[in-house]
Amino acid sequence: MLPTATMRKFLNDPGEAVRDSLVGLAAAHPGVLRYDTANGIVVRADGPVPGKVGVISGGGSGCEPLHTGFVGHGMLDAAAPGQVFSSPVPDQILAATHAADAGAGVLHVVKNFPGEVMNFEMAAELAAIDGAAVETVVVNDDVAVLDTPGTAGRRGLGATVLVEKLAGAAAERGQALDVVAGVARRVVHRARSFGVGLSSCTPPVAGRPIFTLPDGEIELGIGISGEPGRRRVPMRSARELAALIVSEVLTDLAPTPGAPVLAMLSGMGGTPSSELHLLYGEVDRCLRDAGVEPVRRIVGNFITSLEQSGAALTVLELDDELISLWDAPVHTAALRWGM
Amino acid sequence: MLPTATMRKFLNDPGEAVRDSLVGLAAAHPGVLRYDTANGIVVRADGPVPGKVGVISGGGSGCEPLHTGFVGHGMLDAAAPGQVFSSPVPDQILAATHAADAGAGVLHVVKNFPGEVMNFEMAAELAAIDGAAVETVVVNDDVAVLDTPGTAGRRGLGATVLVEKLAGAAAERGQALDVVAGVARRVVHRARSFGVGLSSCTPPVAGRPIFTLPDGEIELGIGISGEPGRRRVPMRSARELAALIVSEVLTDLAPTPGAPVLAMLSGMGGTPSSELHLLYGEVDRCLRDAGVEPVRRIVGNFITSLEQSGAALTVLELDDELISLWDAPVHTAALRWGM
Amino acid sequence: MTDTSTTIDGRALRTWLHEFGLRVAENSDHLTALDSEIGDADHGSNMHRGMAAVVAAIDADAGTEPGPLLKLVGRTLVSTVGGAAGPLYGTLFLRMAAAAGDAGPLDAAGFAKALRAGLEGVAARGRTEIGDKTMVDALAPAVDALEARLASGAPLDTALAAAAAAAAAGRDDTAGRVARKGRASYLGERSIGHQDPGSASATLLVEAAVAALGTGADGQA
Amino acid sequence: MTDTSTTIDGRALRTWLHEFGLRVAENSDHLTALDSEIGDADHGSNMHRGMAAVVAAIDADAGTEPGPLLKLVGRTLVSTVGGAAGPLYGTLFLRMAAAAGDAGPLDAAGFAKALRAGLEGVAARGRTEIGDKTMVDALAPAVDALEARLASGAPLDTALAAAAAAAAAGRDDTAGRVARKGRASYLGERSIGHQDPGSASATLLVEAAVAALGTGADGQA
Ligand SMILES: Nc1ncnc2c1ncn2[C@@H]1O[C@H](COP(=O)(O)OP(=O)(O)O)[C@@H](O)[C@H]1O
Ligand SMILES: Nc1ncnc2c1ncn2[C@@H]1O[C@H](COP(=O)(O)OP(=O)(O)O)[C@@H](O)[C@H]1O
Ligand SMILES: [Mg+2]
Ligand SMILES: [Mg+2]
Ligand SMILES: [Mg+2]
Ligand SMILES: [Mg+2]
Repeated sequence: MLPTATMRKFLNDPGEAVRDSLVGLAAAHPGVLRYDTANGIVVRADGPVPGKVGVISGGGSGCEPLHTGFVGHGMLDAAAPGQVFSSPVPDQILAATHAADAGAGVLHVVKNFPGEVMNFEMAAELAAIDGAAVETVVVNDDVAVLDTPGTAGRRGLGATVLVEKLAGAAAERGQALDVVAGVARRVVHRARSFGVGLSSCTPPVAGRPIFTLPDGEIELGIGISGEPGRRRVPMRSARELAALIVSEVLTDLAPTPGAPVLAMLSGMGGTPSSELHLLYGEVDRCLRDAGVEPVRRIVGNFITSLEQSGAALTVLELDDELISLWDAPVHTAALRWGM
Repeated sequence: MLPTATMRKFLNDPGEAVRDSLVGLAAAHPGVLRYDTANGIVVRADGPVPGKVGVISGGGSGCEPLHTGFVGHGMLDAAAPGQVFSSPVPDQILAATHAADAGAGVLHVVKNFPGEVMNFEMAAELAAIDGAAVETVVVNDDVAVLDTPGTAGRRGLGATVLVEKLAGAAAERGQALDVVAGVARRVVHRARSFGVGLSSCTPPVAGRPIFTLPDGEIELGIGISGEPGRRRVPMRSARELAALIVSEVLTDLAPTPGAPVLAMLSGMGGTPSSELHLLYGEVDRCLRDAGVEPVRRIVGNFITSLEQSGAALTVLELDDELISLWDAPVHTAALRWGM
Repeated sequence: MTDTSTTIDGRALRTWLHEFGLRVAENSDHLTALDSEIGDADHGSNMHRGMAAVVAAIDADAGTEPGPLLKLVGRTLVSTVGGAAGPLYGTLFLRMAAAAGDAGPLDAAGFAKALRAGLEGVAARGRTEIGDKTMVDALAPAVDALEARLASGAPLDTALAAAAAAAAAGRDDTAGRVARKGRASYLGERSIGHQDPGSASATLLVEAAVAALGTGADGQA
Repeated sequence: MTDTSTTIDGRALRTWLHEFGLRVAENSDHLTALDSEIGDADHGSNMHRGMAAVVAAIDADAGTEPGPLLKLVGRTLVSTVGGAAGPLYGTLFLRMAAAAGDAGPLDAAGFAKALRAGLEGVAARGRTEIGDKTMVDALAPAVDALEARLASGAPLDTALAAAAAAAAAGRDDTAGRVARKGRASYLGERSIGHQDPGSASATLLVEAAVAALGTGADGQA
């Protein structure tokens, strides 16, 4: 089946988009990761690393480089990619758990989406039967969603990338499972995110945009599936948007005055580097004006929604250990330094 | 002036888009580069490096990370960004030349666009008056354009990124100006590119897309300014597009059978990582089927047209020296490894 | 007096699942459209992929016992659907399988009991209550109606018809609610005015039961 | 007998440049639209930015000599326009400045000579010939016509009017040509049917001269 005429994407059969894309990912990064087609998972090329705690994650595809692009030295041991915007199934997560298990236990990094939580839960139940030691950390950093009892709670957004990097670095240093999980929980505790969508996106199988924005309007408080956000407002300047985003994030995070923070500005996939950097310039100023100092910064596409236009800010309050874990060497398809 | 209602971009005053974006770039990468606002150029944070040949480039903005995102250790010493899709002016190029000049001479990496060639030419004339030793290498790797006498010749596309990396590495190793220029010329000689556009893009000041594609049609043989390509054809599958692109590039390059090559697949800015990797998977197979082996691969946004959707392939025939220069450490905003 | 004349064996369940598969295929675009309004535009394709796999799996399987068959269905859904719907529909059938055990064909009451167990599994897995604007809002009233009609002596076909009507009413009610579970909950008040996609697919499941089981499941009523 | 009654001093040149600036501002969108067809949609904004800077620079400058004034114009264009148009229009004025030297106000023949020098500068900088579908296709016939009319004794206003008509005709002719220079050359045959944006702005430059210089440049003709 060819892409529909109105859908202009690099695509063969839309139903095989995820598989075809992972084949390409593996071809592009052979020293870093492998695509285990039988199990539908991506695993670290040199894994499992003897004695090391395994760190895995997974989620709906369409948010690349999350999670598959973060498999490699110093970050994830395996990733379970679902269909586009659909959680992976327990079989995949179980296979990823086994692929990452070198005997020291496995950390499951789970974004707080109903589908992901339930599929990881079922996989963890199955892994326990197999005798694997699994700890689960649920990431829920999205301040756009009300976090009240009886609801599904907040989505896991950009903090997921930070958890993967920082817990991954702790695991790479040979820390024990409870310590690695502790790092992950500290990050979840001290990170918040807020996203803005300037367009929707077109899942390959659906073949049309999830929603259409009227001229001059944008979505505030979006997630990572191209779905509408919390509210629709008129377009405004980058300066005004930055002020709004920073205020949403900091109000909820309530950082220690003068705290060093890591600021991650992730594009949603379709926003070019020039616009992201322009927005980052405004965000950086707003953060400093609010009395926090972005001592580590990262601007690019890290957690996305296909070709959606937009961006999300994640702010993490840092301490010395987190800074040192952040600076530790990493070599994945999408994040690389120190090696 | 606020962005027009129909233009949903992270933007303040469209006329200040380039400046605002560079402010953000500098804020995001303070250890790597500086934005010299007085001269409108981006310079390496720790430059000029005593005794080192300077390598500079420049061009219309809108193609980020080219060139400003490639300023840093092991690549460019300075970059002169023009207005969106307009060459920089000689004053900027001259300032970049002086900023990069540590007494060992300066290499000008110039993409073969009429505006860029003429502005660099005028700058080189002025630099010569100031006593600077300048060598110029013009990059013209675009096989979509006929290269006949009496015409403007081929555009400089993706090979520019490779020239900047490889000549930058040679300069970082302390090679002399003629050797560095020699590396650059060898790359130009052995690299070819071909691009495909699945949409146009909207320059901030123009406020509307440069062109609109009818449903189900795409542009073959595009450049890097969102302008129409060589011909318009019906949309086709990634597999068919890859075959076409690889054949265009290899027919012109005529690589030595069995040659090791570097394959760079650059998105045009609005195409997400998943699609690029999907296309890369097909490209990788086509290259191998054609008897060349992509021993180095790079997939991402390196030379773009704002938020255009599309991709361009660059193939460079490698030798041992080029491989070692490619693997040499680099630390820029957009390319980083080994440090 | 409850309906004991009907027996639901593996063949009847296969008919039900084929019917559900057909309805999901026919309504795939509609389910995805509903999910586009307040979700991520994949409920139709998720269910379609899952039910195609289920139909293939049960066609390839020769077993005649309800218990193992329902377990195969549940496992297949868990392994192919993904998203929220996979664990939820998977759990529904796995719990039905557990309730059916290996006691052979089910009578109407046994079928209702299995469905109740499935519903409880869904609510537990999803930590959902009725009124959260999920598939439970269609399933729970359907199981209630089925039990009530059977308890008052109605035959299975009448009881299932009432269950389907209750499911459809529950589904329609979701439009007026604020979502508290599932992705739609991220929209807060904006979810009001849109029908929950999972309640629509769950209604198809009950309607498929009317068509497949209602007139004497073993074909001999 | 050539027209020697007209003198073109700094004030007249300022009027010309103001006129050109106004026309560029008015036609900025049009120039950009032309550049959208076969280029990169920036010729209007490039020229607008440049001419705004030129007008500001000459307004701030008190000099009355044509040579230094034309040099200021050329330098300003080189430093602000960018793209292909910057070096080309910049070179045009820098070469005019060199031709004008510091000999004081120009007569009509001196003005034509300076324009010829400017045109040659453009062709050299752009490595362009007439027929390549560039601004030269408008400028070259304009200079030819200006020289021819002056040589046959016409006054400056008549000669400039003929030059403007020749520029416009040259501009219109570009639509039928395949571009060999400039970005439009990348389109090959696809460039046919579209007017060259640079030839359109160059025509504005000559038309501005008609309005500003044609009726006695120093205001005393
Ligand atoms: N916690 C939950 N409990 C019960 N049903 C739920 C829950 N979360 C989601 N659902 C149901 O799942 C449906 C969405 O399924 P689907 O679109 O396939 O998965 P996803 O939401 O992961 O994309 C919702 O319409 C809702 O009926
Ligand atoms: N080599 C050249 N010689 C003469 N004129 C040229 C040449 N290249 C381009 N031009 C002129 O410049 C115009 C385009 O200017 P502009 O759009 O401002 O710059 P760019 O092409 O760099 O975007 C073209 O329409 C053409 O008239
Ligand atoms: Mg989903
Ligand atoms: Mg331009
Ligand atoms: Mg969904
Ligand atoms: Mg142009």
